[in-house]
Amino acid sequence: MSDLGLKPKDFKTDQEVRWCPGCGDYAILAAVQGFMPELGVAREDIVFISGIGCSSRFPYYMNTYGMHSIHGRAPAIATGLSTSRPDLSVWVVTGDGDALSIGGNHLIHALRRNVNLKILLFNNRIYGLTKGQYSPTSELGKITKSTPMGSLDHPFNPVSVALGAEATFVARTLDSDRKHLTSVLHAAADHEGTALVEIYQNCNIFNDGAFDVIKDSDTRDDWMIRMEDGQPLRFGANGQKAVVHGADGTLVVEDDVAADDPRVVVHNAHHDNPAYAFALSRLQSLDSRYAPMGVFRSVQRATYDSMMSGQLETAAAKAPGDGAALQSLLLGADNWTIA
Amino acid sequence: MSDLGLKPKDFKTDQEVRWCPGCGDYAILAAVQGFMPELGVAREDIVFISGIGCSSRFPYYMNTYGMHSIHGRAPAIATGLSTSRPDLSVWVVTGDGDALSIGGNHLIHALRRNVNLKILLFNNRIYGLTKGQYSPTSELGKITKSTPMGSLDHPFNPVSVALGAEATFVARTLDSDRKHLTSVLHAAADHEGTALVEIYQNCNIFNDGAFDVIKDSDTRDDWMIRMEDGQPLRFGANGQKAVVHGADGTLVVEDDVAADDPRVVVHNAHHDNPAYAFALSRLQSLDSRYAPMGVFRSVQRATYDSMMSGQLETAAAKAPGDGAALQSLLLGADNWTIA
Amino acid sequence: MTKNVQQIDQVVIRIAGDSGDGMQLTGDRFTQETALFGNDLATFPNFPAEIRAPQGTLAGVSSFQLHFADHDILTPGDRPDVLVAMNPAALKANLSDLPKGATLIVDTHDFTTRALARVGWSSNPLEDGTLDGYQVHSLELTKMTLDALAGSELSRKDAGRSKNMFALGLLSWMYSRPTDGTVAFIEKKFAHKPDIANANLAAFKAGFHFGETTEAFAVSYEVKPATSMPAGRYRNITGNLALSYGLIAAAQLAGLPLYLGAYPITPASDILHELSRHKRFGVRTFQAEDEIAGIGAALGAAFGGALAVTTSSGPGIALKGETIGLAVSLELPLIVCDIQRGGPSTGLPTKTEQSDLLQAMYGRNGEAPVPVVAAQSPGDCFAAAVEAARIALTYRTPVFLLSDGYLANGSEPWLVPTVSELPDLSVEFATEPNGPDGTYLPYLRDPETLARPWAVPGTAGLEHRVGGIEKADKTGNISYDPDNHDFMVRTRQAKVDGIARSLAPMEVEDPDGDAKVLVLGWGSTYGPIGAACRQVRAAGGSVAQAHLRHLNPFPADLGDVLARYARVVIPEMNLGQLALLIRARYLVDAISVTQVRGMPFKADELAEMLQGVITHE
Amino acid sequence: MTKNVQQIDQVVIRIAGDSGDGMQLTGDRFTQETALFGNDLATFPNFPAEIRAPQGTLAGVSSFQLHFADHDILTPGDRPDVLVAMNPAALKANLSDLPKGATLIVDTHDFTTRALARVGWSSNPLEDGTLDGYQVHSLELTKMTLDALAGSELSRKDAGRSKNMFALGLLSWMYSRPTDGTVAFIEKKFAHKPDIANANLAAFKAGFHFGETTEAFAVSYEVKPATSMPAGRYRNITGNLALSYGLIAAAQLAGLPLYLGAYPITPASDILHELSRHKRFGVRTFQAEDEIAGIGAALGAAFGGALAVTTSSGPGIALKGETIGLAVSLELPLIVCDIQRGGPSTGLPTKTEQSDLLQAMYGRNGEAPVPVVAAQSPGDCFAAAVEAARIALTYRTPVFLLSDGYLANGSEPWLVPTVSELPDLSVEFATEPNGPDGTYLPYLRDPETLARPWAVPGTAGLEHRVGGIEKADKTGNISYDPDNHDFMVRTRQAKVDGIARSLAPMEVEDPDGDAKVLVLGWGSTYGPIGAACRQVRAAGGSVAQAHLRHLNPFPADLGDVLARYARVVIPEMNLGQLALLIRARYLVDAISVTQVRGMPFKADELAEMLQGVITHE
Ligand SMILES: Cc1ncc(C[n+]2csc(CCOP(=O)(O)OP(=O)(O)O)c2C)c(N)n1
Ligand SMILES: Cc1ncc(C[n+]2csc(CCOP(=O)(O)OP(=O)(O)O)c2C)c(N)n1
Ligand code: SF4
Ligand code: SF4
Ligand SMILES: [Mg+2]
Ligand SMILES: [Mg+2]
Repeated sequence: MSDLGLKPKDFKTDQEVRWCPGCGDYAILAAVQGFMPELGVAREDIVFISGIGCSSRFPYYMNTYGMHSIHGRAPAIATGLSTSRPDLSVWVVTGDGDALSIGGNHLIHALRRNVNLKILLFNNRIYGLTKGQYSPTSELGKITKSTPMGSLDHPFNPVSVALGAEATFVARTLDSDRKHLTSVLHAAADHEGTALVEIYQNCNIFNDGAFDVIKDSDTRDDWMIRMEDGQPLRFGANGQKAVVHGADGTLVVEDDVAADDPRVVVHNAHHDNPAYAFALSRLQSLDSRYAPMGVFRSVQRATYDSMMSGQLETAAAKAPGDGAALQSLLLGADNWTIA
Repeated sequence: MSDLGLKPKDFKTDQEVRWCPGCGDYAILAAVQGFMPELGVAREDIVFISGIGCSSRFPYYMNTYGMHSIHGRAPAIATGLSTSRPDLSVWVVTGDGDALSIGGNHLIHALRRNVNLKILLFNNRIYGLTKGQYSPTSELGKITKSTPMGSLDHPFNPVSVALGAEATFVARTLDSDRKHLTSVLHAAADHEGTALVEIYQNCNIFNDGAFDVIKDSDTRDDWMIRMEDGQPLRFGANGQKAVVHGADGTLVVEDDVAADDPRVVVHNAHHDNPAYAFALSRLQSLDSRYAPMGVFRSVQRATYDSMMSGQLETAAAKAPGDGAALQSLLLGADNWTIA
Repeated sequence: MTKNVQQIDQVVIRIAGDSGDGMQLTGDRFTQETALFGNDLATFPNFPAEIRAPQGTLAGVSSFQLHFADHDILTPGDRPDVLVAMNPAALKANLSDLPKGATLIVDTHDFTTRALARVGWSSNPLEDGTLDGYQVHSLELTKMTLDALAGSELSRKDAGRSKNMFALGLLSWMYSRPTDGTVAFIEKKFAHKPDIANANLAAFKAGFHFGETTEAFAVSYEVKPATSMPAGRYRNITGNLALSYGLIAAAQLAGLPLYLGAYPITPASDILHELSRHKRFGVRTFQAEDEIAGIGAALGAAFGGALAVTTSSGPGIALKGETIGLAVSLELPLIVCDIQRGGPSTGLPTKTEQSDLLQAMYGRNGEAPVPVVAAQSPGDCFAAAVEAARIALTYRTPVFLLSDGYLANGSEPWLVPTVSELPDLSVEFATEPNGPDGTYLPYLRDPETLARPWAVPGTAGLEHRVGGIEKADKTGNISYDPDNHDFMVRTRQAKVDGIARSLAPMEVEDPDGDAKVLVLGWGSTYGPIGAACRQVRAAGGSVAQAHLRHLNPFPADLGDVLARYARVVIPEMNLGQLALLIRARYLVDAISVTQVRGMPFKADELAEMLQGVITHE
Repeated sequence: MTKNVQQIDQVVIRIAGDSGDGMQLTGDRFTQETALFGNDLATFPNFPAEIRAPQGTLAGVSSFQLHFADHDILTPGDRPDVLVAMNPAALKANLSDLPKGATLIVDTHDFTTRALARVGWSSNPLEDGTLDGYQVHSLELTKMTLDALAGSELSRKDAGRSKNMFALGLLSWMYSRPTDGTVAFIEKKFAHKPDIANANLAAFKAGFHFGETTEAFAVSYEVKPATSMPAGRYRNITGNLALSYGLIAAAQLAGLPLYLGAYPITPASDILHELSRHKRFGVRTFQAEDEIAGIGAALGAAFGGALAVTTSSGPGIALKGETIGLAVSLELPLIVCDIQRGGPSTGLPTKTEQSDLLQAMYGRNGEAPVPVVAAQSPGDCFAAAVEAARIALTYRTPVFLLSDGYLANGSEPWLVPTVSELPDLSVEFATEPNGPDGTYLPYLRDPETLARPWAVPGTAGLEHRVGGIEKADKTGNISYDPDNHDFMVRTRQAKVDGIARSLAPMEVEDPDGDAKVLVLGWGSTYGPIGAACRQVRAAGGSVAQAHLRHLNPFPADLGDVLARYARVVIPEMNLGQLALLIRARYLVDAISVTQVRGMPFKADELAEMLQGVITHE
């Protein structure tokens, strides 16, 4: 990572930011702009691609290359860009509706392919831009404009979805915790391959307070589990709670866990087997009661981009595709002359 | 389950079956036709809906109601049918391309919603109907018409995908094992909600022998893990292999496991937490070396269909939607008369 | 102080402010008061795609225009007689639409140097002569609101939010509106927040009293109820509401459950919202994961015997093309509502346009004819929905129902139909075998309509399979036979063409009987075209007007109608899509008059254009 | 035994059998022999959608037709002179296409009562007079093949599989074809399975010798090489191969990497297969999860500076509509190849049709004009692809490239172009700011082409954002301004319309110079129309032919051309899609002649129809 002398303000554009006052997107924007100089990549080599939604307006505010595309398709578009231009740093910004409703398929395929994308999923558990219908991450029974008697859809846990889809990097963070957000952005940027970062984001207009349990200082410590590599998964005001290996092999949360209890899980995001990260993801109930935050999984696997480039290089090394090669390709093996 | 006096042949149609000679689809068709009488549902109350692919020709051969729809959309279409007609028994037939490539999003959403569908996913790890391109379940590096230097896409494990998508019922079986297939169909039919049944199916034209490791009598016992509820997960010619709880809490396979080893996992598909089933699904490598077969997960959750009907009933019970109600709806609260 | 009450026959009012200022709500309330008072009216809400675009910016301005009269009117009006501007941005964004002499009510509160600069004004337009020629009322609306709420517990910021109610009160006084409805509305809406309810009520009343007492307003106005309209019971209704009600009614008329599969999108979402509130009518609404799943689920429900509907706008409709093709092939009833908005691509989500006609006609692979029906005014969305259902059910076909953003959100008084007088749409499902040896032939057609039978699962003995591969005539079995394919392609086309036989003859409005020029329109241009024709006639000219409910197939006599006129003019909010179809079909050298501004035509401009054409003939 | 060799100028041969019988392979080989021999030729492969449809059924019949001549020809022929039928189903399915007097070679092996009954024959047509009037050769092809392989290790079943090679050997003898190529081909193809290679070779040679020695065939034929064609080096090529090569060449001519995002679908998949084999040319192929991702990835690559392509057929194209609209709005180069097949819906996957023209024109929301280019023969797919790339790159726009199943799989001799003589397609990326104060204006247009600059990521100083919401002129910032929207909609249309200025004048073939009737066509009807015109002219009539490479925009002089003729006839394999566009645009009462049979027109039938029109004039 080289220092290019860039400042956060270099990443601001002249466009008026058009989110509602108080929207969590502002904080995320500030954090990303703050982080960008540390990325050590020139502005012109960075591209932000988004879908449609409040969150997807993000690229307009980043003084890099950018595309505000169509609903749900950003991972596919970014896949084309990243695989054809592996020299770029390609970021996807998406919402819970954009990524998990209409765009669910592109997301899971990008993850399994391990395309070199950093995907920031702004999860406000609501459709913001279309004025407040429930989303695939909304809690069951949610009353919204389209569900006056409560929603019937059991929500996705985005981390579980990603892990089920062969993701190599999955993390979760929070709009309001600048420091944590920045550290997760770091980890994602360092990862080669698809990094999915779920960012809990408050929509103060249509779903205000969705993450208050883990934001309010009087409940936060009871429910938020900060995962740090090599550290025991302890939390609670006095670290009295912990994630432990249960008797039947699953992970469970226990209260008043003794300091030396050997059952306490020491976090390791680098397990080859995603079963561990998946088990962590299931500690969470639908209302964020237990919310593990940080990097669930970070493992190495060849990126799609590099493998694709590799095949091209191998082929060209054998026989370069120059003009003469083109001519003989066109002629083929079997040809004849008419005079 | 009532006996309606139906026979397997009652489920045959007059249409010529147009699969290639030797295709695994024939065996599945025979098994399903054989099972249908046991379903105890009248033919007219059964509907098979498929997408596009060799496998998706299935409905033409079932003498029930049926729809051969378009590529990838069967789960969505079936969702509309099942939620509007909860009286029907709705089955989806799909392929690995149909369900996991173009149709991946509809599949995972049907699963999370727990629509009352029985989804039979014929996994031959190839696109049959379009003459042999690799599919999302093809092993990495597969050489096909579209990947002469080998495919670059890390495949999905369909069971893991489903578990990451909040599935309530997930099972796996094999075209050639009629008994096992039938028992899994039973279990799926008994499940209220979405049941995903992955059926390994041989495409003898474009991907012959894909499942030979677990079909050939000399390797089968070494790799296939039969899961039965309440039974220890033991396998191998002499039952010497077993799935055990590893030291770090994950599930692993060990050889020469003592008969009384307490670490041997006793299968329980009814764990509320899908982490257990997920861990089982990860025992499998890309080439079916370890292939757990049977029901991974089967838990109860209210179906989308019943909840939707419930809301309608509640609403109608409060105030029925008759002609008078319609008239007053149209008039609204604020109206005036022009004479 | 008693004041003059002046009688006027109509007025156009526009209120404009920040998207967070509640302009749409204020407009709705004023409309509701006006409707209940018995005026004829038409509205035009206009707002940005952002939820709360930044305060004080041009991009953030939201406005609502209301035209009301003592006689029947057709449009929300070309230019406001009165503009209420809540801040500099609102003034700047709307000033150019204002004719000289118009009344301007401005809240001066935000006219700071900074706020002015933000919209590009270096001096204060209230003082620098910019507003010469207007009747300007510079008022401290915000301050007066705060004063009125001095005793309340609310923060200054929250209290200031009620300024829209102050403005509404003032307008209510100015136009002698009844206020009970608004009072009741506020009480109900904020029942759970009495603080806010009280603040709004206080502001509303303060505004009203301010009008009564201030010397700034010497006169108030009265617009008598409109009595010339057909007798009956009326209510005010928006297009999306009327369309929703039309679908619920159609299902009841057909004796079928209604099933909506939809994915939210502006400006169609409100239909999903509305239908989800009427479960007691047996209405199932399914918010799908995307548009394809939305129509897919609807098609599945149609297979099961429901009146199936999917709703969307342009980008979502583009995604549904493949499934619409399947519905054409399966020949199942399905209503596809396209509430059109500005395109291409994401385009202008909250603005109106008519640019999806050709997409509706041709937006899928192969020869896949789909009937197309369009609504012409907000209230007419009801009848258009019932007609779409009639065609879908009678002919077993997907049907496009076209509306647009202007109809969707605009409102007008609507003569409420009597349910018992609505058409019978009842459907007969197949119950018996129709083929040799007790077989069922799913593609054996009704000789009259060419519709195929509809046998729903659960019907014993009629088990059958359908699919998107070409089907043999009658049996529906897969067939690759060349002649059969040619036959089936032509038969599907003939079925749709044959719908023309069920249509009433065209209605042409040609009161003078000697018009040489015909204006042909479709969809939401009905109002502006009608108003323009009235202007032309009022000025002594002759012009005929015809408006198409059916875009596919065209009414059987359309060719004859066109042939009767020397000139045909087709105004459209696109680049000439109906014109293309008319020219191709009838080889008539129709003049295509187009505007693609995300806004309805102005009647004035249309009238001027028509005058030109008439003079030329 | 020396035999007679008879000179003929052309012949049409069809071989037919089960889909598992290797008919396509046999046809390909015979074609290749014929091409290398130097005949002009045209082929028509025809097969079911199933991979190996059940043996012996009508549904399972696969056939391959080859027309070759000593002069230039245009079609695979209306009716075969020779039919090789490998089983009863093949005979039954093809018999009606055979003119009396034709030669029939039948493998009698499967003519069992059961097999005959399976296709609805109660007696044996070889014996019951059904084939009276044909020159029938009833041969034991299968048995002779087995005999020839008596010594091999292969099972009877596997040995029998070589019967297609026996037939190929016999045909090779009958038409004096060179056989070295086939021998080499077999050796290469089965290099890893020497058993199979040997069996095939033995069968092939046995077939050839059988011809030489049997008395059943008294004469063999010779069709001299075609020498009347333009001088140069030729090869045989299918449409999909030519199209793939065209794309590779275009990328090299443009100096850009080629990027294909595609999802497999018949009959387009072979382009994906072919392009995936040419990575050394910098070609990236991405098999996406669906069609939307395919075009999405291509668009992403276009943003990054690649020559981007997506390929599909009708149903897949329907899914791409929304993204094509985005490409229109972003104004990025993108080639969308639609290899049309029978519709609607899944339709007839392996049959040809021209029914996606209107989908290409209008299959997306809003006013979203896209240029449309069509190929007219298999070899012409190369030039069409290069032209599509030229338009896409010059005008920064998505372009539709239309081909169809007939072109895709059919083949013809192709005059191989010299790479150095191909057009220069080089592109200049933006590298410098183009606005005031060193700013970059992504929508500042080239005054001539109206194209916007293409600044690719990695270019310092030109960072910018694009998106699908309406953009302000020049800056590309989000704009909801009504006038700007109208301007941008018209500008995008003007850009596409302006392409007409870059097109060569129409070429009209009117050798007599006095034709009153013009046949206008597009796409793969070129061959049949041309052959029909030749027939008309040969019979003394006059007719003019013009064929459109560009469907949008039309060439600037098309209107003038049309005006020169009393009658315009438009034959299409759809229900009249070009006719609609022509009628709408030029108000010409063109006669639309349509067939939707999943097959090319027969030249005979077209000629007869044209005669009728000419007589009528
Ligand atoms: C094809 C298409 N379908 C639907 C829409 C309407 N739409 C825009 S944003 C959105 C959902 C936004 O939710 P989310 O992705 O969670 O973003 P947020 O606004 O909450 O940040 C929808 C349904 C659209 N623009 N395009
Ligand atoms: C929209 C669309 N895209 C692509 C196709 C082409 N297509 C037909 S089946 C298929 C894949 C089949 O693979 P799978 O689902 O695994 O079924 P299988 O044939 O192997 O049983 C594809 C790509 C299509 N028919 N429609
Ligand atoms: S609607 Fe919600 S998510 Fe959208 S900008 Fe406003 S606060 Fe943010
Ligand atoms: S191609 Fe494969 S999957 Fe398809 S019918 Fe043949 S053997 Fe079965
Ligand atoms: Mg959201
Ligand atoms: Mg498959």
